[in-house]
Amino acid sequence: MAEIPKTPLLDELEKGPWPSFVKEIKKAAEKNDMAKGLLGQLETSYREKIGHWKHGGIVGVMGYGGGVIGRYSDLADKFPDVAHFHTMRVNHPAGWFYTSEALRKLCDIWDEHGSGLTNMHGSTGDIIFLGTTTDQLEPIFAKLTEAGFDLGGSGSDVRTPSCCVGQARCEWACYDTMALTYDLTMTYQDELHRPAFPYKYKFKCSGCPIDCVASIARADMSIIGTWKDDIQVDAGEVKKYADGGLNIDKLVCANCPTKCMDWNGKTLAIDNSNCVKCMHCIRVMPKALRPGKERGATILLGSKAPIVEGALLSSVLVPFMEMKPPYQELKDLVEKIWDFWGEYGKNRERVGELIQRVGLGNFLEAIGLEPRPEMIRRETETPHGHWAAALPEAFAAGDQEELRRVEIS
Amino acid sequence: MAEIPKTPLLDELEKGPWPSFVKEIKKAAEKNDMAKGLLGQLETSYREKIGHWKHGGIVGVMGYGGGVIGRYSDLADKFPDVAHFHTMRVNHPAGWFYTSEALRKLCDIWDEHGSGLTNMHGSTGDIIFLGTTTDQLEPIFAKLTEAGFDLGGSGSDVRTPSCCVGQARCEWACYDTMALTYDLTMTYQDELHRPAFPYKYKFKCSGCPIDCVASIARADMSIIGTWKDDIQVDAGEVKKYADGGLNIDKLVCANCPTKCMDWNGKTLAIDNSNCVKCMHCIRVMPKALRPGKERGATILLGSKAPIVEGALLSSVLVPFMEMKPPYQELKDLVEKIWDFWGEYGKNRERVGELIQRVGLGNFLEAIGLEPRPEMIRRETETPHGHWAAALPEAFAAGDQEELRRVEIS
Amino acid sequence: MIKKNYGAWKYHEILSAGVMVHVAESGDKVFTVRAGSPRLVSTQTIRKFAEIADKHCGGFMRFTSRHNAEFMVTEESKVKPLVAELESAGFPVGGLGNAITSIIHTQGWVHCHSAATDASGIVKCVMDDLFEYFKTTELPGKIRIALACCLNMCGAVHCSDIAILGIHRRPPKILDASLKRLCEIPNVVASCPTAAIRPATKDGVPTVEIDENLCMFCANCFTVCPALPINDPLNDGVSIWVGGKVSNAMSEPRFSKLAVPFLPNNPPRWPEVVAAVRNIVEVWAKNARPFERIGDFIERIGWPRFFQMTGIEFTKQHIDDFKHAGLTYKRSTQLRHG
Amino acid sequence: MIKKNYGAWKYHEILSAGVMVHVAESGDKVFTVRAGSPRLVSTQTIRKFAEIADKHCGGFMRFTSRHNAEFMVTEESKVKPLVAELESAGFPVGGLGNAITSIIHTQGWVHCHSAATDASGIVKCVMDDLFEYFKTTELPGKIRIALACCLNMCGAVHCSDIAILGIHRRPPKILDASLKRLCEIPNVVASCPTAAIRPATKDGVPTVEIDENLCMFCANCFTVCPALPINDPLNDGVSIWVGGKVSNAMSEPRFSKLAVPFLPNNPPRWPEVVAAVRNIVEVWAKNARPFERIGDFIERIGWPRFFQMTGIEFTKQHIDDFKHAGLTYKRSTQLRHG
Ligand code: SRM
Ligand code: SRM
Ligand code: SRM
Ligand code: SRM
Ligand code: SF4
Ligand code: SF4
Ligand code: SF4
Ligand code: SF4
Ligand code: SF4
Ligand code: SF4
Ligand code: SF4
Ligand code: SF4
Repeated sequence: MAEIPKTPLLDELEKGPWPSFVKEIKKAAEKNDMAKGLLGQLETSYREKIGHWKHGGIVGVMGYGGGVIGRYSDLADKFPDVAHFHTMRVNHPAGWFYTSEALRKLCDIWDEHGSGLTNMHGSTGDIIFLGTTTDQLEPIFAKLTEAGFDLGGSGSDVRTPSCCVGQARCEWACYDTMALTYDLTMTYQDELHRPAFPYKYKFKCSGCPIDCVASIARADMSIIGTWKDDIQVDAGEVKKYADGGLNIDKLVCANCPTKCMDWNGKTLAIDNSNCVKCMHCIRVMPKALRPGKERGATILLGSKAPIVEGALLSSVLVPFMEMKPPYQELKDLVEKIWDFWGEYGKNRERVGELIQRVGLGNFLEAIGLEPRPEMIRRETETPHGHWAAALPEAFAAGDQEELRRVEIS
Repeated sequence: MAEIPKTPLLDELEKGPWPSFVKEIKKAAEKNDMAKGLLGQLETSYREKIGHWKHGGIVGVMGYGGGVIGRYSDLADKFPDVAHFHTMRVNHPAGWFYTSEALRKLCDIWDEHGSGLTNMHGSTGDIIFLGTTTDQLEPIFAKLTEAGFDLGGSGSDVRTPSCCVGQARCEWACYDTMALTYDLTMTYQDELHRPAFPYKYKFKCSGCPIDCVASIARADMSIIGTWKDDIQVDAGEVKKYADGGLNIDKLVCANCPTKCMDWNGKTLAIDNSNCVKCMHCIRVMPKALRPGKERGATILLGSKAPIVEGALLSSVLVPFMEMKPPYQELKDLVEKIWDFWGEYGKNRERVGELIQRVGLGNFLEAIGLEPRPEMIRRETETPHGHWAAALPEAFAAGDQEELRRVEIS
Repeated sequence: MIKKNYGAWKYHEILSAGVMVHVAESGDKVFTVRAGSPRLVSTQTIRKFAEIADKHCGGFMRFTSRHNAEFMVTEESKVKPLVAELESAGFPVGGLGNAITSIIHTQGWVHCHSAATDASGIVKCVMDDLFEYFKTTELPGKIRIALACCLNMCGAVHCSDIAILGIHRRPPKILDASLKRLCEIPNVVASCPTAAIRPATKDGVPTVEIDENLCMFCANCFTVCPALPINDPLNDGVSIWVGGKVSNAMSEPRFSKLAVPFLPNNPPRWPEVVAAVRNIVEVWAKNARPFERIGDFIERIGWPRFFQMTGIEFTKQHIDDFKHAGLTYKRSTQLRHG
Repeated sequence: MIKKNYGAWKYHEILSAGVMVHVAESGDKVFTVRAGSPRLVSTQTIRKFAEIADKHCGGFMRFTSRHNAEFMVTEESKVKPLVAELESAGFPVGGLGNAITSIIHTQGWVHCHSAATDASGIVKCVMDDLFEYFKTTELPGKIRIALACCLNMCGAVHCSDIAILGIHRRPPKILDASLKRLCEIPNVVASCPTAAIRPATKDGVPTVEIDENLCMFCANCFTVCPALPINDPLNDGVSIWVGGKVSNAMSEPRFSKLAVPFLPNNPPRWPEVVAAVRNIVEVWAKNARPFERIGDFIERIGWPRFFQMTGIEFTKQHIDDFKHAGLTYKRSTQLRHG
């Protein structure tokens, strides 16, 4: 085995209280040459202030179109151990819950066939196996399958759905995020493994409007729990908060976005018809207030990073949908969207960009949804776009011709 | 003289409590044939639900490029009296103040040479002489000049500047709007009468942020009074309002857009450093509160109607400028803007559209103003536009070439 | 009096519908009486104004930025006779304070070739109907109505509490025979904001063609070229926009938004337009909090509720499809349910 | 325990830095201990986590959506030994409640070909520096920091309280010789959001040319074509964005806005970036009201004041020039003066 290279710059990153990724690479390097190679190449990057990875070629496992990111060094002669350094994306268990057994199994596989380095987890949520060679892909895949794991997505397919901890440990979860995430992952196996879309498609499930999985910012489809009826109030606990010194007027009511709460020093009145389920009052007084009982989710569409047409947040498609297995209403909607996107989406056009290009009105028509004012944030409108919109669909042409009198001399 | 035509439809508009324009046309028709023709043609429009005016040709008075709108009927055979029916735009006195003498003088001229119908006033603010023939234009113009009146703008020129009543009768006016309007009208006589711009250019002057002349919505340059120092407070009068039953907490403080006011039941505290001069508190308690003493105006640019690039509100160019004769700073700014617009503006491109096309940053550079955060409303930003903006002006190319290591195999 | 106290006014008070007083630092007072005017006035009427000014106001008067007539007197005792004279001459006194004042408007069929509807006629009908609100000072706040007879929007209606806007709904007709003679084809092509117009040749004559799917009926091409008439008795009509404002008081200036995509031209009394405006005014008058303009009110209750309360149907037409449209999609879960 | 009370949790309380308890309807309690992780972890470390889970938590653990490790116990007495063991193994306990938690980040020079900066390195330096805030629960509210090493933004940083974003500042280099072989020219041309790329022929070989004035250095062309390398040691670096958020609590989700247009890549400790982040955190920590995220705080005081308080210079780079830019111009007189 080669020696661990000298890394004076990286060594600086072993200092300080936050856990050090350099220490982690060094740990792996104690037993793995690829990790040594990575240390050497990364030190070079630190010295030269530039990355040394080349564009990936297409690598993968049989029958799957996604799940592996090919990666090659441009300093292969200096660091032959990382000449090939592909990552594998492994679909994580919903909510990122593990048994120690499962963790050890993953380690065994990866110690045998890869660099011994991982990300727990990648930004999309996968377990990232960081660095291996092409010949190891199939053996790894076989052992993962055996251990009950599967690959995640990459390329133009469904990406590994992810969710917040939800009902497993959160009192605010308005539906079972982990169950839905598992169901979507299973239902859309084909779409996950065989890239056939115009571009990637991400699902993220949050149990309530707090959105602990940042679904509204980074999922093509954001499924965010909410409720329809009244906030559940425990008046006794409200009083305890007040007695405990909480300034309910200033910290709760005045911060309510619709000013629909009123505290008269004794009772808390909520005009639930104007509550927009922002969760603020509930998070300030979790013992006293809870989401209502008629629960479901808001379905939003289209968030993404800035390339090409600008960063997007997801926008409201269905203000409220029940979230009960088998989630048929949701799946019907998903499939209608995919049909339309598959037919009209341009190469590398995310669904959010498509909607902007064809217009939300036309998109709704195509997928068979009624337009609703909840879909629109009118503060940002300028009174121009509507000239076209102000046109009722179709008019019988013809008869007006006669009436027309404008003659140009 | 012809008979007054039968107008059964228009007659319906003589009913009801609001003063009737039909009665006005009939009054004029008692002594004027053009007004009779107008009645007849308008009745036809009411019957057929369509206008009967044709595009105007170019008509005007000697030496002037603007001020007259040519208008011809497409029913000239039926209504020969309005075959030609041009309007003249007459520059109004600042603040629309008249002596009875001036009014009678205008009537005399118009009764002699036109239809006897006017708009007091047009939307831009002009006195509109509604309906005359080409041969009457020069005599009217001569008599107007003699009476101390001048034509207003039309076409691609400066339009008649207008202003709110300002210091003449309003306690909130932060500068003398009437004086500025008069000064601008006089200074830019040439630009008003001889269209040489890419398109129209409107000035509107409001004495304070209440903006009673709707300057921010419909002027290429909006000059809106404001102040820099503290709101003047008469504590005694505040108390009187409170004693009189005004809920200061709810109606004043809670409506302050920056929540920078605090009423403890006795005194009103204002954090003036966070006051955005919205005028709300002042308009609720005009006896107690007044704008500060260090007064001037905010200069905003670019509002317009929707055609072509979308409706615009004016946007902040100079957050605060002193407004004292001879208004040199303002005029220097105006002229720099005109220079740039004249050179780079496309045909029929308003200055607000030009700024959007070239970008505010470049526009500022061109007219020599520093960028300031006051110019920007960041709530509406998406994090895309900045990729380009994030680029410092210029880099020495060259030296980096050597360091580049990315080689494609 | 005005000259003497120029720039030295101290405060004002609204005394009754159409009457206010300004008090100067010097203690001087000026009483203003505001009277409605049809804006389109004959010289007879102007002479009448002059006569009243002479009789009551030392020969002075002014007009407001919304085309009302204002008469000023310096003693309270002179207010009553002045009001009486104005009313009896047919000029109702009002429109001051928290009231509905005159409707800003444009030419319509009276003088413009572009008009998709009449201006003065609708204004007359709506003001007749809302007259009670001209005569009050008790509304939650001010309310500004404006009308423009085509998208050129000479009334600058785009920031009004309620905007009445004439619209076309068919592409222009192309008068192939006269087009080349009357218009510069490159200018015509360039005038179209949606690039719907292309040069073409028909029967050997140069003309243009219009892609009907792209045309948004803005009439900008007609403005530059008379051979593209767009007026159309069947399909022209009126749309209604709400929630705009100009003043910076409390909230920032904002654009009006589409409420009713289309109402027919139904002269002489436009009952559909009158009813639609009244409906919106009443929902606001009953439910708004003090100082809330229509837009502030809607901002607080949310657009979905506004549609619910007014019974106006939300349709595809309400969804913006201009190039900034994406910014108008609702990108949060802050929604009212049930 | 979690299975038993699944969907039947009643409330939670934050007990100390990194420790909270959830109480179920049944009265059962679960105590969660959150520990920081470098995300890039060796199998040794994962085995260590498994060992701790076995020893303290019946063999279970989880990771959070921000890559922290969470360990759950059902008795309060078990919390202290668990915390002690995690700390001694080098995994600091904290990041819960009103604290700074781990920085979401991406690959950087560790694994990506696109990176304009390193990811893990900057994150380590910033977290070392802000460590006191990981160990507290006393900040005005939550603060979320994220880093992405290029505009692809795999960290989805665009809605973060503070976003650290790697940027390029030069157009791609064109490797004419290999371009035709490696890339589909029409795809390359189509990939450019600003239409800066045109097909061209050099020395008889088909290639592309790039209009340097149009290029905004987004690297999208490089993503589709390896023959357009854009990485550049001199001109690559970091920009800083502030005020974004994701949650719907109080205010709606919003994008981060540009604060610092450029800071150099200065490995191994990136002192300029560390100082810039700390400065922003401190201005917020000292001046924000309870529950105000950075964006809420700035919204209240206004951007001009934010620039003043942080001493960050406002430059032309801060003015948006993308196609929606007009919507970002301030269109009211609501300004703070003096
Ligand atoms: C590994 C990971 C970053 C990480 O360190 O965690 C990653 C890494 C890459 N992303 Fe990503 N993305 C990762 C999550 C994301 C996310 C976040 C998310 O999914 O929540 C985003 C933003 C959300 C979104 O989808 O918009 C994201 C937006 C992109 C984009 C821009 C897509 C767009 O529409 O704007 C690209 C460019 C592309 O697709 O060509 C991209 C492309 C890439 C590529 C494949 C580089 C490329 O241009 O081909 C990167 C490979 C790096 C490598 O060598 O390993 N990656 N990428 C994340 C996946 C791990 C996982 O599966 O768990
Ligand atoms: C008379 C008047 C309406 C009225 O009844 O009051 C008017 C009438 C016309 N306007 Fe206007 N505009 C009038 C004030 C306005 C205003 C309001 C203002 O100035 O405060 C606007 C909106 C603000 C603005 O400038 O954007 C306005 C925006 C337009 C536009 C659209 C310009 C744009 O950039 O979007 C056009 C179209 C054009 O210029 O070709 C236009 C064009 C026209 C034309 C000349 C029609 C045309 O296409 O050639 C109209 C002639 C009507 C006629 O036959 O008399 N008019 N026009 C107003 C002028 C009277 C006066 O001088 O006092
Ligand atoms: C006379 C006039 C100025 C002029 O030079 O002609 C004027 C005069 C006054 N305005 Fe105004 N405004 C006048 C047009 C406007 C306009 C412009 C417009 O409507 O096109 C606006 C902006 C409207 C908008 O925001 O869309 C305007 C928005 C206000 C406001 C703000 C109302 C709000 O809630 O936003 C106030 C303050 C208030 O009333 O609370 C105000 C207050 C005032 C005061 C009290 C100012 C003062 O101290 O003298 C004046 C009498 C009040 C009244 O009418 O109730 N004035 N005022 C205009 C009368 C028009 C008319 O005949 O009705
Ligand atoms: C464990 C985790 C969910 C998971 O499935 O992994 C989680 C768990 C909880 N979140 Fe969260 N949030 C988690 C990521 C998020 C995210 C996503 C992110 O940061 O990328 C957000 C959105 C951030 C944003 O808006 O930009 C998030 C915004 C919140 C908020 C809203 C804070 C705000 O002022 O906007 C609350 C409520 C609060 O704390 O007041 C909250 C509250 C909670 C509660 C109290 C919910 C509960 O009753 O159990 C949980 C513990 C609180 C804590 O961390 O202080 N959680 N939380 C995530 C822990 C991440 C970490 O390791 O630090
Ligand atoms: S998103 Fe809501 S339900 Fe999910 S963990 Fe966060 S607070 Fe709980
Ligand atoms: S959830 Fe939000 S909107 Fe609803 S009452 Fe509570 S604070 Fe107000
Ligand atoms: S804009 Fe201001 S100064 Fe002018 S009249 Fe209106 S309130 Fe008075
Ligand atoms: S003027 Fe407006 S911002 Fe200033 S203190 Fe008064 S209400 Fe607040
Ligand atoms: S709005 Fe249109 S139709 Fe009406 S006057 Fe102006 S240009 Fe003519
Ligand atoms: S009406 Fe407007 S959109 Fe239609 S062709 Fe003419 S200019 Fe183009
Ligand atoms: S942000 Fe860019 S450089 Fe970083 S991992 Fe993603 S694609 Fe690679
Ligand atoms: S870096 Fe982006 S803007 Fe520049 S040429 Fe490539 S794709 Fe176009």
